[in-house]
Amino acid sequence: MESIVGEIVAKYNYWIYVVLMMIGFYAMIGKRNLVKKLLGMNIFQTSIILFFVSTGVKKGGGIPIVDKYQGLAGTVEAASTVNPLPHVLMLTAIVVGVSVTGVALAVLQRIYREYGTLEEDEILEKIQR
Amino acid sequence: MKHLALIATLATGALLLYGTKDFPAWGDPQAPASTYLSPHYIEDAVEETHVPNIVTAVLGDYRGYDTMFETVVIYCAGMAVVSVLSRKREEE
Amino acid sequence: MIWQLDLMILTLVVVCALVTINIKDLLGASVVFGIYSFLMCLLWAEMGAVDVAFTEATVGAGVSTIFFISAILRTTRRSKD
Amino acid sequence: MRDIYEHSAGEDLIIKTSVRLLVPFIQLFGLYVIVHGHYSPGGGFQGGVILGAAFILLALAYDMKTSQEYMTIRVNALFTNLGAAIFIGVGAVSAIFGGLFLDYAALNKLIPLGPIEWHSFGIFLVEVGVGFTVMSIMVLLYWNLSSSGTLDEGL
Repeated sequence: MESIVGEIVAKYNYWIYVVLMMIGFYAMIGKRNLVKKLLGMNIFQTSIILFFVSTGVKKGGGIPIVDKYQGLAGTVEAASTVNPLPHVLMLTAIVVGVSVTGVALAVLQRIYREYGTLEEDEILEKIQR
Repeated sequence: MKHLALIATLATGALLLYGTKDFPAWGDPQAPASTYLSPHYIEDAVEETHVPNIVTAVLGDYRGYDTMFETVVIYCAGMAVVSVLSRKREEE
Repeated sequence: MIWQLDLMILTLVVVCALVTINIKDLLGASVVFGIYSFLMCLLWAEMGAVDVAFTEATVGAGVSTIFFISAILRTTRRSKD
Repeated sequence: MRDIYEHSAGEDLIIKTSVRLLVPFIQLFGLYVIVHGHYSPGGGFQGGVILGAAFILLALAYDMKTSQEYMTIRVNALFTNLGAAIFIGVGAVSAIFGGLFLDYAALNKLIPLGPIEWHSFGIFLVEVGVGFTVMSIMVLLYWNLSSSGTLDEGL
């Protein structure tokens, strides 16, 4: 019993990230509207970024901006600062994500100019004809 | 189609939930992600670059290639939007 | 890292994600997605990732929502599901 | 299209005046975020996006013509290329002066400040380049998406 409670407290946020990822994944393949697919892709991406950032968390750790004189003296302890490496990688991922969103919205506008709709099945009907 | 999507989503979710069994506990300072490279960054970045914000130091100096190609990706996104969407006013 | 705050924001995030993909109006979906991004920004600030939180507040909740709204106003608000 | 547009947006005195007062402060804050990225959260991406958001706010409150008076399409293209050229140029110059690509300590042979100070200053130069590129690309994306490619009349 004790171990089960400990397991739940230690892992519950990983389970919520999996739920978020499932929501995004379902919207990407189950919804017919293209803007809904794009929103699902953004939700998927945010859940992955959330997972990466949460791997760097340390209990009782401070933000990764250290005191300059303390850093020059070399007395910063690694256990009291959260891991900065996932933050750097995910900073890049967020900015790349917004440019991907911009390109996708441009393609959506082009599709709307060509076919007059954003629903996947109506576009498929118009292509068949 | 919707049922197929639901089944695929649930299968993937179940697989990932099974995978969380092997993760370290949340907030563990001894997790593998926090013990390999990042202590070097936290302890030595200020001495080597004189930048107190470690994230900026790693972003601009240790991983400069990453940031450079990320800038190139944004540049290419701008060019792609212009070339996909651009048109003259009279075409309508 | 306060686990009560963390659990509360995570619940709100899941609710916002469900509303985003289930609402029929696309403009409303974009606005709820802006709320989702801002809650995500709070979550990251609470985890100690201040740079990522700042980026998400400017990029995700600000500019990305404006892109969605401008593209939707140029095409259509209608959605079948 | 034209008359709906003229009645719906840009004619409100309160919005116009407050945006006109707000835009310089937003730009100042964006520059502060870029320059102060060494000591506080911030840096090139965030400051560039805030600088771009100032122009987007101008285009939302007035119209696209007004924002293109402050930043023309030609200036926008210039800033895009200038930012990428600053970033790659800093790397290439430090490679020419004997170091590796993007190894800022080699720039000490050009201006002797000390190799560690050059690391700090090189990060600053790179952030300025990233800020320029991100600002102009965000404005360009908004112009293209909100006018669906014609760049002459916005939302």
